[in-house]
Amino acid sequence: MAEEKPTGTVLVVGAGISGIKAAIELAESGYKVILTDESPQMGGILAKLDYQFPTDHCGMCRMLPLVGREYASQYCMRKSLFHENIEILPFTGIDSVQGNGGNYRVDLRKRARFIDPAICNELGKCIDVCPVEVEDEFNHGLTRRKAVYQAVPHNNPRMLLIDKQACTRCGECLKVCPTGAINLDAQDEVETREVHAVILASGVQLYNTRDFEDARSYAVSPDVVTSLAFERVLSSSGTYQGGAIRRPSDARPAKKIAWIQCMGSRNRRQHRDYCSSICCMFALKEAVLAKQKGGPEVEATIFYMDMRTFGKGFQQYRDKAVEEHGVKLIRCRVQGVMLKPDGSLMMRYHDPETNEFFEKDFDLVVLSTGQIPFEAHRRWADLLKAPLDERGLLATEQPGMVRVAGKPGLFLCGSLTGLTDISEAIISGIAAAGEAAKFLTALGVDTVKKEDIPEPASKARELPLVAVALCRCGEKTGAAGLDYELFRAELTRYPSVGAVQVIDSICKADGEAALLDSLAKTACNRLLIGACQPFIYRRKLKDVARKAGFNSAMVEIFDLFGVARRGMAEPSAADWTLRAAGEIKADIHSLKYKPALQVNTLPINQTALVIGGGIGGMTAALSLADRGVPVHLVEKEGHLGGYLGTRVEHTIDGLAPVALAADLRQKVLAHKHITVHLNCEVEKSLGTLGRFESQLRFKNNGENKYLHHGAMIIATGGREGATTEYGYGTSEKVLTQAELKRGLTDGNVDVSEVENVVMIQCAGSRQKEGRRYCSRICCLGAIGNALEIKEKNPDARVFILYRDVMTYGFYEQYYTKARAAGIIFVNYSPDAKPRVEMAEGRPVVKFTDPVLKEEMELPADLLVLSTGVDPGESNQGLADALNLSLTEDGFLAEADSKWRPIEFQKVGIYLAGTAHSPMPLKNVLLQAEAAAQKAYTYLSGRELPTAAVTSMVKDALCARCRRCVNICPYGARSYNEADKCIDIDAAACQACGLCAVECQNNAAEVRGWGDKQLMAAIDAKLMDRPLASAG
Amino acid sequence: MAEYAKLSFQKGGLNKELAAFFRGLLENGAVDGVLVPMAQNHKWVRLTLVTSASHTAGVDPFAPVAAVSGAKIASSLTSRPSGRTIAMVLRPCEIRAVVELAKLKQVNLDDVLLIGMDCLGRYENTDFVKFQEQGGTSEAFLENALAGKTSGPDFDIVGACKICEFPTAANADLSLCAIGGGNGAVFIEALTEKGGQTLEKSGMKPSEAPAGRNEAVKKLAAARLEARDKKFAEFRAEVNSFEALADKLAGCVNCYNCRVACPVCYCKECVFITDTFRHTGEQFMMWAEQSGMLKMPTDTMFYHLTRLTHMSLFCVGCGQCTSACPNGLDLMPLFRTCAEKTQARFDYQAGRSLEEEQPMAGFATDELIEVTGQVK
Amino acid sequence: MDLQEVSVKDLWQDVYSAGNLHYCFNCSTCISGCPASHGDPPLLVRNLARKLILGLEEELLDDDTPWACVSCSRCEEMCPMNVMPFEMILFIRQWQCRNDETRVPTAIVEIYKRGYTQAVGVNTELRESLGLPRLNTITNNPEQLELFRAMLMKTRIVSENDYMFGG
Amino acid sequence: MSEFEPKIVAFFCNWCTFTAADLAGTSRLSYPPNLKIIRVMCSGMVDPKYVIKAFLNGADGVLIGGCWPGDCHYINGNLKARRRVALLTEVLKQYGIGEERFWLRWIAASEGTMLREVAVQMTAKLKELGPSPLKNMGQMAI
Repeated sequence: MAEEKPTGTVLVVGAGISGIKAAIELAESGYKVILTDESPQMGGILAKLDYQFPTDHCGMCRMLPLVGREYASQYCMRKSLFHENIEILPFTGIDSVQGNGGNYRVDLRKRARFIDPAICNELGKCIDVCPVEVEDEFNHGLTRRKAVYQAVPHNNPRMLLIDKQACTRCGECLKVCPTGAINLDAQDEVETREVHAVILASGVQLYNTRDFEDARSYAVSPDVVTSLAFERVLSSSGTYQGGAIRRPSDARPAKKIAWIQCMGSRNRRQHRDYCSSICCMFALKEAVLAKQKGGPEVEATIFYMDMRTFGKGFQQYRDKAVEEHGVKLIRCRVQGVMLKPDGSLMMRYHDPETNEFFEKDFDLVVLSTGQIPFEAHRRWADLLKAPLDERGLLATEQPGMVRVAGKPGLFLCGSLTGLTDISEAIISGIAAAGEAAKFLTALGVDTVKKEDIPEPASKARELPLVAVALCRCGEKTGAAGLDYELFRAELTRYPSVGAVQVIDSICKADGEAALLDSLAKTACNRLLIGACQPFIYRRKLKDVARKAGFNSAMVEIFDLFGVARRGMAEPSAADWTLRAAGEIKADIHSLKYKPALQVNTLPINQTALVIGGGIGGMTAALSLADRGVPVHLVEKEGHLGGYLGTRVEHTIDGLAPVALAADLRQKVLAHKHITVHLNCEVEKSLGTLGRFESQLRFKNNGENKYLHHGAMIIATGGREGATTEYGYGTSEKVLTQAELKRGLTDGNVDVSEVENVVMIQCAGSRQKEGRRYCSRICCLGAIGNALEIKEKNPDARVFILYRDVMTYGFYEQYYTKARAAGIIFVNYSPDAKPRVEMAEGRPVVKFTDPVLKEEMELPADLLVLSTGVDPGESNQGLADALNLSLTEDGFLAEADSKWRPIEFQKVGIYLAGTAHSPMPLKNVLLQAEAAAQKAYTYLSGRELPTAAVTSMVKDALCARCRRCVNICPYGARSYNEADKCIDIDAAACQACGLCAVECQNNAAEVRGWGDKQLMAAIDAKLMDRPLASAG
Repeated sequence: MAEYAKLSFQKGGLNKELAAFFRGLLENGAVDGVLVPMAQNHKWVRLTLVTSASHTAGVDPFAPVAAVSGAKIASSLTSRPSGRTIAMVLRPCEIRAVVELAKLKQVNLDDVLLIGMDCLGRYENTDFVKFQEQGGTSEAFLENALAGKTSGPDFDIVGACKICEFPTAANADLSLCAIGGGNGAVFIEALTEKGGQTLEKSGMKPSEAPAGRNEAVKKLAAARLEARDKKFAEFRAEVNSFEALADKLAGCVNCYNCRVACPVCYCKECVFITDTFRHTGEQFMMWAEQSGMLKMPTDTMFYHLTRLTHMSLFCVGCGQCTSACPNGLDLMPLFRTCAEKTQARFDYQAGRSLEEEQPMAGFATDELIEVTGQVK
Repeated sequence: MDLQEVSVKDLWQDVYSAGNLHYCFNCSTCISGCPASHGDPPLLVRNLARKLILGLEEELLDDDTPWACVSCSRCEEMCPMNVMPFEMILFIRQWQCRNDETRVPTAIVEIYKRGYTQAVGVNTELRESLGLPRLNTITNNPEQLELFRAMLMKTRIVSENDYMFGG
Repeated sequence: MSEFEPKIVAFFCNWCTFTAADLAGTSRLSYPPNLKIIRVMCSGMVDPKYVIKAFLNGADGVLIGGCWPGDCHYINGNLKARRRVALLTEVLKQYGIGEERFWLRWIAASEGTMLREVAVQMTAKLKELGPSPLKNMGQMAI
């Protein structure tokens, strides 16, 4: 008998966006996860953002798993995350990490909260009496809080705790605490845990106005806030009360608001010569929100140096902010803010449009603050004895990747890989989880085995007889004030209630035993359990019920205390009890009409199809094949390698695409699990997760091949941008950056004698006609070529005419290096573009110097145009073949740009690389790894159950009108042309019920949310007098 | 492109000429079958599927009766299509119902030649029998109706037709035009490419448009519209509250016949007869005890309000619901007044066009802001 | 203006020797807070740096604005690229004098006459109101003024152009 | 008879509005107990039949709470709910159940205060309007 292999366990440090996503991915792949977070409640920066770019809305619950959804919490993430395989430890630090990959011993320091959340009834009487008031750091000091407080104001459960520094031990709270949950002498607990791998997702410190001296000339009043503090000014759980945005100092409505970009970033003097990448976009978002929430007369002005809108849809968002919302952008970095006697904030700036100075008063100034990464990296480097690279960041195996160099089993993601926006935090989280999963597979550890208790018969057809079990919580009794006897008396009078049991501490062992034997005695066939925090004990209580012979579908759990407490300020015990009894009537009625539910396993074909044989496609294919998944790799051309892999020797950030592609090609062709199909395209693809069928067509001989597979990754890349502007095509002295790069590499562009080289950025890009988006890589490409020219010919004069230099993140150092090498950057505005005329066979470039406002011209020996990246020409064909859609820019439209960036609405199809949008090779590799991990979750050979609660079709009633097919947001319903009926993809269906309402005669119904149940609940809610005729 | 062909006839010879026209369609293979109103015995005219050319003698399309809505027949003929081409002679309201059913995938128009007609109204089925017994003929009815007189001694055309503002057929391939043709002549109008080819193939000589047709149609439609608005105003003044509606529906016995007759109620089985509405004794007692008494059967207003919500967007105002009610409840004004409001809310008109998306099929992010009245 | 003719390559190297002036990405921080930028013509430090980088020697040679700098060094304190703009101003002044003997900055005549560069006396009442001692400025010590003038006369620029300094 | 206490059947979406209700509960924001809360997975799961049934069974008002457009866990469930509410409002308006008795409101998970606002406003509005017209018809579920 194979000796018992341990269950793979991963420690994820930091429960911000990236940490949560990494934890969910690993949990969904069947591994155990310990998710810790320094702060008392999880969420990181996410908890402070009510509105996220680009939809200006919330959406974090779309991070939750779709296919394995019933193993995770199915409610808003502000009520915390729950997943069977994830153990969440908030307020827990890492004291030490011993050992190495495969067996780490980690000392976790569970910081003392001085209030035991298990006992605390969260009514907050202690808060009322606490005399100590301090600044609330969640709202960045905009609001104040007591020494006993809730870390995140809108989270639930509240998880109250005491701030030891602020607490004066006056003991007032002890007097009023009804449950004795407070212990002022509690100590931190240190616990050692064994894990196989560690993912660092702790995030980095943000620039603030207290600890950094260069902020002193700006932070002159409380009305100068950081961008994160401004998010709290916008939030209703911060200081926003509706109608107007109020100044923190005197609560006067703020009508004129200014943003100052690059606060703390792009500053050689302070040794922070990097860009924090996300501040431009969240400044635009905040400006738009300020105008929406502050009223029409709000003026929003952003002072910037380069508006870095490099990502997918970023440029459109900027255009919309400027054109539709009237946000003003001024290219000037102000030297400081002056506080005037009346409290308004004066700023003097130079407006390049009019070339004049202005002194303007603002009501509120927001400092767009960036990242300060070094301290976090150094702390981890010391703790883990891991090497730092020359930039002072944790060295990773390949630049920007997620594997910590020299430390197998140690990964990092989120802003530790460089401050990232939400979508990249999610992608790096998935990629880190993927690498960790690969590491665990190689280690040979096992996934979680479920102790399955057989599911008894559902007895759904029997006359309904409901048993009700009420937990009398040992600790919380006094607080909730429920009069259990009155409760029992009220419930027993309802018809079809078989038995009412009051059981002490149902969550504890003896409570469980008491429940078991009380159920054995009743003839009831349905069970309703009243407990606290049902979402935590749900699975466990259902297992107990199963042991007592109740089918888990026939068991429901309601939040006994939450229901009673809702909305009643100081109710008497009787009020609460009758109120709770009234609420429970609906649950009893609804349970009576609940049908039997059926869980079966997902039919998963354990093969993957990867479309696109470029570096991204090959990386994804290898990542899956290395874990034993058979992969079919389809490539349109006659060779593997893709655009970069066959043309570009080296990139500015140190990657060597041609060499990398050669290595990948060699591994792919030799891999026993990978079948390569060259000159081949996907003609048509039908089916859903686990059951795809694709028709492959070979271009050279027109043959077709049919393939069955379980998941699909699209990595079809893009094309070099085309242009006809600036005289391209009329002289061989006018090249594109790609042509120049090739010419420099293979030598047939000789720069040794050139005198003047002029480069023009955004040729055909970021314009209403032509490419509306920024292709993100051309500034890097131009600077790379310019530096190479200077290297080969130091006397050459190189000018780069640009609109915004998009060297975001740590790429800023290349922009600085280029300037230092003598390359002269000239800014131009889109409505005064440079003009090119031919004179004596040389292109003469005419432009206006933005600083001196003088017309200048320069004859160029070489004019190089940065034409960006066009979407792949096969994108439209592919979208039609797979029933996907394209964005207005012609790239593939992902399911959710922030929370599901590499997935589609239809589950089972994943996306990587330039098919998503133009991106540097580093990001292509990251997305390829993440896409492989998403596919591997279902192709790992594990048996995956379908959800119990899904939609179903009563075929006899179905008129085949297909209204339910069109309305499904997940494409989980399709009309089966052959059998003339509606097919449901049990994996993709999320039981949202839209189809059931669209179908007028209940042919489409969600099992567990049927009309009968809901109508019974409505009846129960409206009955004035109790059901029984007595009284 | 509306081409016309003139079909003149001696007195009493209208149906003979029409029979010849339909026989021509079958003989020249334009269609494999013709669904057309035909006299079945001396009293009744019923929609009949004629497949042999020699059986068209009894056709009587202009008979002022529609025993069952033609749209329901079209649905059963084409929801699982035979693959054969069928010409269907239908009244304007039936064609508008067919347009809605096509969008609901209940009718497949691929192999259908739609033949519309001018409709001057229809009698209730029982009244039509009296009309026949008193020797009434379609020709006579047409003549009188065109002169504005549609009533018989103790009966008149159905309420729905009195207020129907769509006397002529749109969305059809061909149309039998009686208005403006003068006595002794009916015109066949080709409205589509397919219609034009069928006309050519049938050897009919093209003729100029009937002289006074447009004004006559406009005048008739305007008169009907005025009658409609008067009827709507009357009905709305009378039925504007729950009590009034309950009073109006007091005679309803939940026989659901109005749903069976309604062409756009396409569900195979209405939800009100599924187990969702098969209540237990305990539930009846519960409701009764709430206010001390309970009319049985229950869910009457529930049924009508739900039917209004489900189908008022597709209601074409054909009046079959009123005709079908055994207790004489005049449901047509209830459904048409409601349909006017709900269709107007989405700027939609039932039967107007095959391409127009039905309101519940789509949605947009920034629409209907007034529903919640909240701006972020 | 055709850069090909006008621009002197690497002009900045023989003017500025406090590191690499090219680091400047003309972000306008220096000019937005510069007190001398209020003057007419305004001193635009950023523009001077730009002229140096573009090698516009002619324009720079007879540009008087560097002399308007009040040496408050705010630009230097706040310049994110640390190109020491105040040092640059001084380098430009020295370069101008080196390359153009006729260059006598009008400011020197003023200084010779007045004996001071910044008028601090204007704050006398303010100082008294705050109980601060009177400043012993040069205007109260005529003999010091003479010594100062004699010292200036020894400098080449003043001695060679003594006609401008009242003999 | 004691002062008229309107009965409001409130269909709350499990993700946003139900969380706001819990938040209101835990932060002890007292709001009128007239709300009879029924949890549904999405505002798009509220069938017009439920609203009609609620009114026919004596509800004085019906409130549907959903996520703001763009927040919906199911991408666009709330947008479809808005169309259905627009349709049903048109139907019921003609028989005396107007927009004041049948509300659709967007309430995000962190907007506990907004939830109380809506509950207080609706209760006040219905007290002003008086009992549902069904009451004086003396029968239910007709």
